[in-house]
Amino acid sequence: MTRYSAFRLLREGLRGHSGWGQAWRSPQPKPAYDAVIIGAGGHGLATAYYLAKNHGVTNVAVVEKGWLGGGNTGRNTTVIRSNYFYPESAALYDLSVRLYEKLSRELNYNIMFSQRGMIVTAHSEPEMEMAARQVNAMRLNGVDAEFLDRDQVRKMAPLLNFGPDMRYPIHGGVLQPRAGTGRHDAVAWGYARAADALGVDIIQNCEVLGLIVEAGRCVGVHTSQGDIRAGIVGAAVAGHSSVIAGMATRDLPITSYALQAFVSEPLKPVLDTVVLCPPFGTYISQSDKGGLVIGGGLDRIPSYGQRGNMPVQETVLAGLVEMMPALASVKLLRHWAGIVDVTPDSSPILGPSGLDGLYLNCGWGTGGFKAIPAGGYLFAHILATGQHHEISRPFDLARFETGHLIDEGAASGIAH
Amino acid sequence: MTSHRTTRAALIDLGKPLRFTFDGTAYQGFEGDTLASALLANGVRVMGRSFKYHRPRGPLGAWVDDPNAIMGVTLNGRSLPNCPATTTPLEDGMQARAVNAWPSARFDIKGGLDLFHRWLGAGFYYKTFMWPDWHLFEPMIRKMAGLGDISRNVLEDYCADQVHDHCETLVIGGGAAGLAAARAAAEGGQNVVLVDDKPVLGGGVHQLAGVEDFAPRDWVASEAHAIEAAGGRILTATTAFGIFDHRMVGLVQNGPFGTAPRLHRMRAARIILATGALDRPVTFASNDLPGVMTIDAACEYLARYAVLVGKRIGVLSNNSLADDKLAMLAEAGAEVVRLNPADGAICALGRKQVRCVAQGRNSHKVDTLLVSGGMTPLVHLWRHAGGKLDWCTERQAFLPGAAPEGMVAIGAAGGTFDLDAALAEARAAGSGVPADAIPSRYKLTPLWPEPGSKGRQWIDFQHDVTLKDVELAARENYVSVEHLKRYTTLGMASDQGKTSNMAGLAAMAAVQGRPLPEVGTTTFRPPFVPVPIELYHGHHEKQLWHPLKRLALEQEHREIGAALGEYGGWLRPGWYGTGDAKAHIRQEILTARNAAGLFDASPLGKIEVIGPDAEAFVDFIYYNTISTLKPGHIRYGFMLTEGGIVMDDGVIARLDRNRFVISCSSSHVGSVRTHLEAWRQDGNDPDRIFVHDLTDHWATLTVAGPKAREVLTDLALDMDLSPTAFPHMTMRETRFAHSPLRVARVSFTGDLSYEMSIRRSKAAELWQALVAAGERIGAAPIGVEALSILRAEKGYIMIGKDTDGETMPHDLGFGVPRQKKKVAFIGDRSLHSVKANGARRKMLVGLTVSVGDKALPTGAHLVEGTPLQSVGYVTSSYDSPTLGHPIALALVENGTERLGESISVWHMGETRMATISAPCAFDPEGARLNA
Amino acid sequence: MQIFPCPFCGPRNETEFHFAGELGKERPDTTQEVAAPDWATYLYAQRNEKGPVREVWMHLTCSELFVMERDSVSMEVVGSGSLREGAE
Amino acid sequence: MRNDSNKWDAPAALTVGHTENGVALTPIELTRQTLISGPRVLSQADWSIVGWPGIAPTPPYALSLRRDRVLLVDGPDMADGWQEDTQRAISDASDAYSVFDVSGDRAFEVLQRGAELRLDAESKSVARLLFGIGVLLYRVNTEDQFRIHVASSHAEALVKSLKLAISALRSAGQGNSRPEDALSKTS
Repeated sequence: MTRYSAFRLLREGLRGHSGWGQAWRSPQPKPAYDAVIIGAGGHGLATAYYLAKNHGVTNVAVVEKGWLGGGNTGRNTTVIRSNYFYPESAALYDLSVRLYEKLSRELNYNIMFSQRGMIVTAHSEPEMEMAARQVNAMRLNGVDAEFLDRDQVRKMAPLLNFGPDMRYPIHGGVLQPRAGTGRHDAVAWGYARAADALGVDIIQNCEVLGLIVEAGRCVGVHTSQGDIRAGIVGAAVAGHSSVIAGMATRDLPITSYALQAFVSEPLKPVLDTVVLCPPFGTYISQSDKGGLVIGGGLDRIPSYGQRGNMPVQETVLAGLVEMMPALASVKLLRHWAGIVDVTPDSSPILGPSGLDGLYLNCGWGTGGFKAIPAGGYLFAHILATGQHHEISRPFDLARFETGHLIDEGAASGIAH
Repeated sequence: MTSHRTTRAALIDLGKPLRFTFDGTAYQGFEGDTLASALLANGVRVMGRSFKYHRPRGPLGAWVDDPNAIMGVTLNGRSLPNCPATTTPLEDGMQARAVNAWPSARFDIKGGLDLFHRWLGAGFYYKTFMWPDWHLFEPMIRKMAGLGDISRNVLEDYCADQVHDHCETLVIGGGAAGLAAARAAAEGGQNVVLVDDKPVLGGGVHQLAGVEDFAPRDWVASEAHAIEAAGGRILTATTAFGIFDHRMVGLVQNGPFGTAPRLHRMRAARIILATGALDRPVTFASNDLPGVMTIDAACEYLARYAVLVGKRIGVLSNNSLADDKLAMLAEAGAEVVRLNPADGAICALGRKQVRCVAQGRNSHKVDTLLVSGGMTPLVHLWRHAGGKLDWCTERQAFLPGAAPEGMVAIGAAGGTFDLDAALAEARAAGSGVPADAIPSRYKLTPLWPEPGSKGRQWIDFQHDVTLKDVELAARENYVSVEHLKRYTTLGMASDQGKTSNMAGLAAMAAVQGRPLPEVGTTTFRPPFVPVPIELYHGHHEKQLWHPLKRLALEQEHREIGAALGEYGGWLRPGWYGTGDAKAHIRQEILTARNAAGLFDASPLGKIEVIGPDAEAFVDFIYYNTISTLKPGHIRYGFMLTEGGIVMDDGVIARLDRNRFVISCSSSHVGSVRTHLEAWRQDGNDPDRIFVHDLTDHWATLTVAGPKAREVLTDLALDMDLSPTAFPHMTMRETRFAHSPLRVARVSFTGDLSYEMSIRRSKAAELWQALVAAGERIGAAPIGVEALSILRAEKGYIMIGKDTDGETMPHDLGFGVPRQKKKVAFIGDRSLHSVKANGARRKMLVGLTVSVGDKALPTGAHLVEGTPLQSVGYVTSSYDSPTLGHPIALALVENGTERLGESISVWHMGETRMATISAPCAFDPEGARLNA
Repeated sequence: MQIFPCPFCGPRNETEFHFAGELGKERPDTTQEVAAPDWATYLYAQRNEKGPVREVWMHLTCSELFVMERDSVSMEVVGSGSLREGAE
Repeated sequence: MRNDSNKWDAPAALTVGHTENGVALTPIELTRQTLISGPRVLSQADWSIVGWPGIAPTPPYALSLRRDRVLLVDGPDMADGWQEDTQRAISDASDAYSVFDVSGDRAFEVLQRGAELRLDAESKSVARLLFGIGVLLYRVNTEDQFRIHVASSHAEALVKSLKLAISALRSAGQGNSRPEDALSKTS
């Protein structure tokens, strides 16, 4: 691996950048690996990286139907945060934020985690009471949180509508100062490059067509590049988790929906933080390039079509104009959609699939990007040890039988 | 002055001169100009600076394809950022400024950045800025990035009109093919709409010497008239920006500068795509110099705006379409120097504009260099709709392949570049009568980027992506087309790669030695051109955004000084009176406790369940057993989700054997109605159960307080009000003002209370009677805020406030049906899950504080252990005027087993103590309730 | 903006409809013992198929609960039928 | 605590008509509206059944709402509740809906701002969403007189939307470029 640094960049600049090596190889699949991970998105690549780094399991293949990082990792709105209510969620997502904070230097790849804070606004007295409940919960969970009044919100996000005819007047909000955004592609590329350097084979354009099941155990995958046997198989395929589970004739508590995102033309800086206004169902941040990155709620129709639908576009964007009317004339450059895997409690599923040898990392719904380091870290632990990590245990599939759902939306009204 | 206005007849109105400025300098143009054409007419070449290196740039294209000339424009006090000069119609008084340049595009102080370009290549930022920390570098980078600046002021009346429309045949593109197709379709009797994104129809037709023996303008006019005469409609200045599911086409219709465009949601049974093709730029050293332009753009400037882009023009073309066009330029007075691509790579020379073009050892002094690398059909919309693309080797382009249902591509959009063939194809598509295809005369020699060649060869002009960047991406194995795009940012600029994507693909193909089609294309995403966010917003604003429901008595409440607010989707009186709200609320509570409060409870649900199976149905719907309820009686109960969570609470009354009325919470009426309808039809006999939501028919007025009976007595209703004849939890039907009146003895305050429902149109009469009767005994209207405290004193819950998404009925002290109810009901099995039976359930309790302590903050957590762990939270907390001390409700783990225990209350880092108590703090024996 | 066919009202805009779950969910008889996995399957398990799907939808303006067949990738709607006739 | 009385317009006098751009919005007084549900209400042909884009006759007429429900307009008084012999559930809903007529040459254009409407797409039900609000929409008397029943509590919002749509017709008249306009710019 060519190490990246300012010095190296300086030197390469002087010799036409001829010395940079491949960020990752394009290997042919071997017939067998100790572990095969389906899906070279953020979670799959991070899993491979931590398997190699934390557990010394380097004989690993990550198989990917398309190009690495091409699913939701490369389609999201790049928000990273851990403003959760339940201790179980806080432990999971704050592990992720803490790993993200060190990730650029750990991977030697600048993922541009920019901790400029995230505000969730509150628009009535009852919402302020819920916000207080949320801030208290976060602090008790050991996560940074500040309770903002109207003036403090205004100071941080002056673009918001503070006019008298604002449909949902802003009373205040919850700030997580350590939240922010990262460069989504860089997360995938950084993990890919680091995993590759540790010996992991990342095999792109390799679609899993079926599972190899022998004596009731999953021992590998049939792929478009041939059969690959594996000591253990982990699936991290987000919106397509049901498709993989279907190969094992199992129904998961997952419904796939399109989630849309939007980016505007680049503007000089106008917005420093991430802002989410729940009653409008819209959130926004400004990327380092200057584009406003806009997101909202799920489409209303279960879908595997990676494109958005007009009614939701209108809801999200109209909501944006209501919350920040000065953006009405800003032009939209592009919108797109990813397929997200939504569970009944909007919390992820980590752990055994029910088929011996096959493990799941899925159900992240609309919030998988922020969880990539933790998802990979914990999934690697599960694959390497066959056991849950304390942080992943509550997210086992078994919770749907015991009733121990972790439903953040129901607890706090905070959207995922 | 190299570029200049000629005397050629064009589409501008020389009788209407327009004044404008660019970067502070005054110029003149004409009606019909774009900002770009008017500037070119004035000899201005440098119209912008590139995103990264701040390189001087002039227009490369003449319409939506141009990546370079981006301006902030102000007119009549309205400023819009990032306006493409090539598509912004000129208006009198416009002040334009190049974005990303200061003080001007011509002299930009950041121009020096270009000197450092060798360190700022593709993805350089991924390799550095990691030590000590990204946050150190980011602010500077953010400031450097971005294009235009927005005014933070809100534009008044900037509101998009939004319409729905439909047609049988939608023709997108008003060039030769589009016009001919629309005419044929309209004359064939179809309902046709033709849209064209330019203000003037005709597409590239105006460049031609003639069309079918007509002068171009006459031909365009006659086609347009024929379309309209046959009943077709034509929308100009209207761009189809996206095709969505089920052939819904988004059209943006632009008006004058500064006004919001109109959105047409056009549903088309059939779509004819006649969007034309773009002339591709050619990749060579310094191909970004102002003065380098596509041939097609130069001809458009001449044909539409009478602007000749240069005097001595070098031309490099690899295809047969260039010849006719060159004649037009020569005719207008340009000296044309042709360069043959076969003679080797060319190189443009100059500083802020092209001065010379070199090819091998030859060099030619030119002031303009026109290039054409072949035509790229505009297939964006085809791909939005799910159409496939096929690579055409002859044309060296991706052409529409397998068609989406109901869609066809014609003319240049379909790869048919010859006029006669395009017209024949268009008429066949429009009329549905097939025609023989005319063989293509279009010839070209592939001319793609050559890896390893010298100089800085620009591929994405706005984003400053060069051939070397593509080579670097390949070297580092970012070879997938999406990786290439994302790593180099190629195609991600505000033009979305209209000119750069093909060059980028070709470059990657060449670097890797792969056939171009194997590299693939990136996804074409809407919108085809940038559209203002307002387009999606329209009139759905302010009061019309989730509009509140209005009470029948709103006017009456206003007249007596109600402070109205939003409560559960309704606009309701929060309290009455101006000034100190808290004092008013306190007084209202005391009135309700000492005399009676008059409360407008109209938003309470009134959903009737009617039919022979109604009894069994409500038993299934409710947690509680309802079937044992006698007519005229009322029961409090819960509806659960199948997950066993409390979804709504409220009372249900039995009107007769086959008829119940459900009084659900105000904000849950819609969801309860849907819930009932779904279960009625799924698993029950829908012919024997009917659900009538009559919430809006009935207004509901409540009299609550110890003197409530006196108020009702005053109304002289035909009924016995004595507690024995009309006890708590019963309902009577009578008449008031000749209308049916339902009186229910239910209470949400803990005092004697009558809830009266009357048809909406009679509500005012009843209200006035109540107010008059109330005045005599000291009763007065009370608002929602007072009621919230009154009910909390009694320990009555509000779903969603005092419960959360985990609360089950046994957490609220209602455990019996869970153990005893024999028939199936929604959520029953979930009430016995491991978690439902678990030891640490959060249960509803009250909290009391020491004498003299302030009320607990709502939202505070109850904590235990080290480190502190949350075991619950305060859900409602008030100073109780009735009791003279604070009260609170809370959800606490195992709460009901811990009555009397002391517990820590934690809020924003501070801890207080409270004692766990029963939720009901007022009249726990219920003497006042049953009075 | 999709068009869904309500079996009673005919084709209507998608905004008038609400997704009510996959077809084929049968409520266990809860007056008998229901094993936790069976209840969890009833409550939560989804086929979530990629491609042709059969789902239950509600047309909110007429409250009709009906079965719709469509493709979850192409968004093409194949048809719809009354829940009373079409139940599995 | 907020007092939003001034933020929300006092309910416009819903009893007063409004005419602009040749389109009239007129409040309508009906004597009775009755919800009638039952397995055979559509086939028990006591009244003429009105669907979309049907033109209702002189009252009484029955608006077809669902497979098993009609709203009887200006019908006779009936007792609320379950009618065993006819198998009908009956409720007086006279005040549940406010009623308006939108009429004029361009009335349909106004309505098209609120929904994807087609006159050539028949529907058995008159119930639909208009400007996102549930309404009953059909025609009375003539081709361009549209009648709307809207839940009384939402009448204020619907009227506001209709008025905005009626005034938007003005700009639409100017914005729709015709080829003459487009080519008149040529010199």
